[in-house]
Amino acid sequence: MSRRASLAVSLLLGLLTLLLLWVFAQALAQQPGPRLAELAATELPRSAVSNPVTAVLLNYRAYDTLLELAVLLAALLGIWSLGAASPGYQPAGPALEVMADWVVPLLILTGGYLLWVGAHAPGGAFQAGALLGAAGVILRLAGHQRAGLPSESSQRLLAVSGTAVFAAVGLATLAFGAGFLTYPPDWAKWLILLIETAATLAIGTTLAAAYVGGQPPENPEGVRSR
Amino acid sequence: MSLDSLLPASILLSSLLPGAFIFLVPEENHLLRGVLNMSGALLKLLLVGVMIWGVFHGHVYETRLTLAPGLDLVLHADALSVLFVTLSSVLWLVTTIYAIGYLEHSPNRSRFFGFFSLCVSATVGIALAGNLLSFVIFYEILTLATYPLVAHRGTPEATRGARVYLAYTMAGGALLLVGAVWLRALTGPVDFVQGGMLTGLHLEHQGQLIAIFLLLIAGLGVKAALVPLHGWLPQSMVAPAPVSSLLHAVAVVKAGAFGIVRVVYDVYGVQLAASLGLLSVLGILASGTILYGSIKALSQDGLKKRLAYSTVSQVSYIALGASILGPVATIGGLVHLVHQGIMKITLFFCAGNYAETLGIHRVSEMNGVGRRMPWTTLAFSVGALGMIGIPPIAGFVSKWYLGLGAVAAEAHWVLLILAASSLLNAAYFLPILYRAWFCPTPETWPEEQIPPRRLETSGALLWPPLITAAFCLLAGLLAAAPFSPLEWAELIARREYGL
Amino acid sequence: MDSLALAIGVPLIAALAAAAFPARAQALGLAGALATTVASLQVTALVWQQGSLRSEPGGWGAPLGLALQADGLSAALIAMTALVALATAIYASGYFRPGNRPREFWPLWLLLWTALNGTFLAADLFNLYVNMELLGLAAAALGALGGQPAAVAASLRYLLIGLLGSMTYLLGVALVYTAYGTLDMDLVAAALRPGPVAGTAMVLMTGGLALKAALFPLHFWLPPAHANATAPVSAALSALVVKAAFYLVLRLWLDVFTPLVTPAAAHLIGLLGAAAVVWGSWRALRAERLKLLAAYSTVAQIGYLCLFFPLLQATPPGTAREDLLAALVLMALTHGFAKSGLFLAAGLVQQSAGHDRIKELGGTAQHLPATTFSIALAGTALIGLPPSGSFIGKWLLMTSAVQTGQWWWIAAVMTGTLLAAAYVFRVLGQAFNLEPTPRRFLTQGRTELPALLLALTSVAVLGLAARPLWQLLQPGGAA
Amino acid sequence: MTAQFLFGGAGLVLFALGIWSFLVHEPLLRKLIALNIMGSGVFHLLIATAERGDLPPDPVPHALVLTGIVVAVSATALALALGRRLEEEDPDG
Repeated sequence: MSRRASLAVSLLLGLLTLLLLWVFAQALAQQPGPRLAELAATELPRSAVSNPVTAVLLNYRAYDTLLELAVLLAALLGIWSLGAASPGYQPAGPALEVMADWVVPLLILTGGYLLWVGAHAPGGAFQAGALLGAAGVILRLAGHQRAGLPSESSQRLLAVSGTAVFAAVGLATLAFGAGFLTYPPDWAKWLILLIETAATLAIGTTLAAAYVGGQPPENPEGVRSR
Repeated sequence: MSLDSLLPASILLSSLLPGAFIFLVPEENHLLRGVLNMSGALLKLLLVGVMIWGVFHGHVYETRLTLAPGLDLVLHADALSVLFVTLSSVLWLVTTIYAIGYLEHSPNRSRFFGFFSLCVSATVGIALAGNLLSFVIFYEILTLATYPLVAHRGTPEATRGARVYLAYTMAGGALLLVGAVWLRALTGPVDFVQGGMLTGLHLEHQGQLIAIFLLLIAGLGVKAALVPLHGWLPQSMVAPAPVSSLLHAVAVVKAGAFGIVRVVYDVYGVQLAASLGLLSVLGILASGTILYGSIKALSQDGLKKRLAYSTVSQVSYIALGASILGPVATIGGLVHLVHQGIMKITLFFCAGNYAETLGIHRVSEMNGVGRRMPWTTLAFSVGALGMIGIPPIAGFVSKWYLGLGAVAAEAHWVLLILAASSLLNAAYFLPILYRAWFCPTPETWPEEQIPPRRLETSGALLWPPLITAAFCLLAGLLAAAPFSPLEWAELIARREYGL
Repeated sequence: MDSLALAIGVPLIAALAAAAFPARAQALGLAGALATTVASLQVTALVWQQGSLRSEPGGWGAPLGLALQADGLSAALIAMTALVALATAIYASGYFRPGNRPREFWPLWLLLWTALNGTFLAADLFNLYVNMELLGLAAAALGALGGQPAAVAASLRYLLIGLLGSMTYLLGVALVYTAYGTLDMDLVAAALRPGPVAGTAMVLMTGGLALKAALFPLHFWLPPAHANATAPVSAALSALVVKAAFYLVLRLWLDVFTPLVTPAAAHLIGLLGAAAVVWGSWRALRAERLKLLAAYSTVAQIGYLCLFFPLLQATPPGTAREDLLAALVLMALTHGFAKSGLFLAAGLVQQSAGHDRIKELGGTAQHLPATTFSIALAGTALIGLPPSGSFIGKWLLMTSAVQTGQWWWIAAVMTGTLLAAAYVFRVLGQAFNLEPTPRRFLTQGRTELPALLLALTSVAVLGLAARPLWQLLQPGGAA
Repeated sequence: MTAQFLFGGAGLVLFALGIWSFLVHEPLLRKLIALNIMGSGVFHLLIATAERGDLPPDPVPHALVLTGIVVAVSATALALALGRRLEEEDPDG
């Protein structure tokens, strides 16, 4: 892009920013009241979790989250469709190996904690899954070709599991007459935990596999025996 | 749904369905293709016979299919549609026989006959269309179905001719569509009504009505080859002879001329069109075309080209008849719809025979061909003399009524046009006849393909022109007989003018 | 049973199955396609009976929860998606050579279908964003499936542009939530006050969607993406994915931002549409490759749909407006069937000839009569000649243009029609040549037949039997 | 109110900067970062909207942002994979 064009773009975007700021001020001034906050708080006891964000994610707007897991899966399938992963990096030096040996279990443990705590405090499947994914990234950086993940067929099952459990719960509630993704009150807590667990595994697997960046190698070299 | 409402659709389907199946027939299976072709043609003729009888006795046949609220596809049989349907069905049968003979060893026959049947179906649809929307639909389908026939040979000239044909007809179709939509938006559904659909009420939109009329005539004028919209016709002569015959005698140019008749009589109504001053516009266009076509025909050496310009000229007699106010001229124009068809198809069959049998494509190669191919040349002579207007051949009847109508309407200039045109007709047809009958036979023919045996050429090629030549004679000799084209044209005129 | 949830759940489960068991991806995929078709057509049938459907996944209801909603418009598009996607799936099962591609194709294909149904059924502005991202990612991944650099590059560009559109759309959604405190379309529509906030949100959301719908002049990414993908994917991208974005623009303008749709705004969309018709058709005429031609023709066809906006705006509610809306849907459906048929046929031509350069296709056109026939039928519908559905659509469009005094749109329609005739017959002219006569009409039924049936639907079915569409679109249902 | 405006306004500035960078810069990586910055801007705006002073914040925008982040990560990952595939094909381009 030429200098003059980029200057023009800058100018236009400056004006756009001013306009947007003014509009945002107007929007705030419209005072729509508490928006959905009060409603979300009042319904919280019926949502089977006490963390309102988790209630929104896995109960009020669970269908959004189901689709979001599908987005994640689509990205992974797209990455795999592009062919084999590149070989990655040199095997790690001893210092990194030792660090990985310490950090990875810690990440997994923290992930498990975040998953459990998500029901009543900030945390949940996404945070937990992100930590698992990070563990995978560290393993890959440390020279593990498959980022610590099992074979491709198992990876597929793991990556699919989050969406699959979620969708299966939804269809099951539908089959029992409660409506799609409408949890029976007695079961809600356990169903949400089940979904979150599967989602954590799937998100962790998907993030790590996406970091590998292609179809995982069949017999990866550099797999360290543990 | 009664049987009466099924009849128009059945007539359409009697060629449409065989046509669709013919596409699927394996190339080698001549028998199946022939059976499909002939059974469709015969069945259609039978159904048309029923329809003639019924319409004569005042039956109403109408098939109606609602495409969208307020948009109906209507097939409706009135006297005018029966005239055109009959012409198409009879000539389709004859041309099918001719085409089977003509294309005996050529490639892509399943494709050819498939589109051939579609083409006839579209023509029948045009004839039976009960409102302007249906007319436009079949008019456009006709364009689509004829394009592959013009391009059929696949040579560079053929595809070029087809391209020119398409460019003209698509542009014409667009004009027609705009005119039809405009009229629809102005007045609501445009049904064809004897005596005219528009009434005095619509005169408040006088300016728009004139503009719409011009759009419609321009759109129809492309297919009817009104000068200056005729450029495609000589170009499309590259098509195989059966296609030329059908395009010139029945399908394309006739569809345009028939559309002009419909618009003048059944949409605007001839009185309203006259009061808007539109008939004189049409009359001038038609006269100009008649003279221009004839003059161009004089200088053509290619036999089919000469016939093509002759078509340009002759088809405008129909528009001329429509442009003169009064029932007698109407009769002249309408009867020419049939007469021009049977005469011109005869001429094209014969031209095809000369080309197939002896390789003759030019007038200058026709010396003495009358002695080698007497029957073909006899048929050719009947057609040519009819075109000039020699009694008792059909063409004379048309010109006689056009002349009488002009006198009745006190449009004396039309007589001049008729006289000039007849002289020009004579000037470009008589030399051909002279060469064929009286000039000495050359040593060799350009490319003799069929040796003389019992018949001068193969039977499938010889019988069709003889049959149509006989029609030309009979239509003139028995013009006063019941169910003759003339009688039927009088019936139409009576109904159009409410006499 | 909640048919709306099933129309999304069934393809999703099928996609997961095909992803989990790659060895059986094709069988699972085909079975899933069949089941999804049944589930989708059930939605259409129920809308036909009841006029509209609504269900609330999670059972919370708006505004706290989410809702799925179907009316005649969405039901019509879902039915089209089902039939086009089913035919394309059958085609794909015969088109891909064994190897890696089938197992990658099927799960993504079914995810794409999930997202399409989800988009047509969504009643929540943020849920639409997630659906569109699923659609965009699945489409980009499918587009790159061939692996040729041109396809990968085009898909990457498509993905980035799609993301730009989504982000812009999402900013509009955020403004809407800030100002009105709800995301449900009906509730937003009820709360909406014309003013700078609503106007900016509308511009942002429309702009983002216009980018995804390839509305002129934001169409530049479409031709390479659609022309370089494998045939079944091109068919879905052109026939369905672009339609989904267009559907959302229509939905927002008709149902959410109704008070903001001024004559000027509608005319702007109309003007862009007219430019798209002329420019897209012109570029299609100049295209040297068959699939590029088809892709540019999509740009033009989206333009036709945009021409309806100023007319809808100028027509007061009533029969005339319902007719116009039905004509719009009819044109969209006709294009969906015709364009998918055309791309599938073009894929066969490409596979048989090894290329798709129009000037050198003579032998192939002659060699594959059924495929050439499909191209001819699809071309008829793209030109808008009778008896195709788009002829009726154009007829009603032009009638309305005369009646509302906006006759200038007729000029755009006729220019587009003539240019379309020119580019379609430039291809068809190749079929007439001196190559040997083909022995049979149909040579490979599994791939040729779906293309032929799609093209035939756009011409014969939508042109002659489109009346049920009017009944489907009636507010109270047909029955 | 002021804090809300400042936080959300910063988001809008980020959004505009993202568009700017997307339009002006050619390399894939910069375009992707630009898109992510645009996304962050929108998320900022949503978080600002959630703020309610002393009351607990509105959880809905928070959840939307979480969903948005995962979607953005997925898209970025796919885009990077596509980009790398292109680089492998044509190391110079």
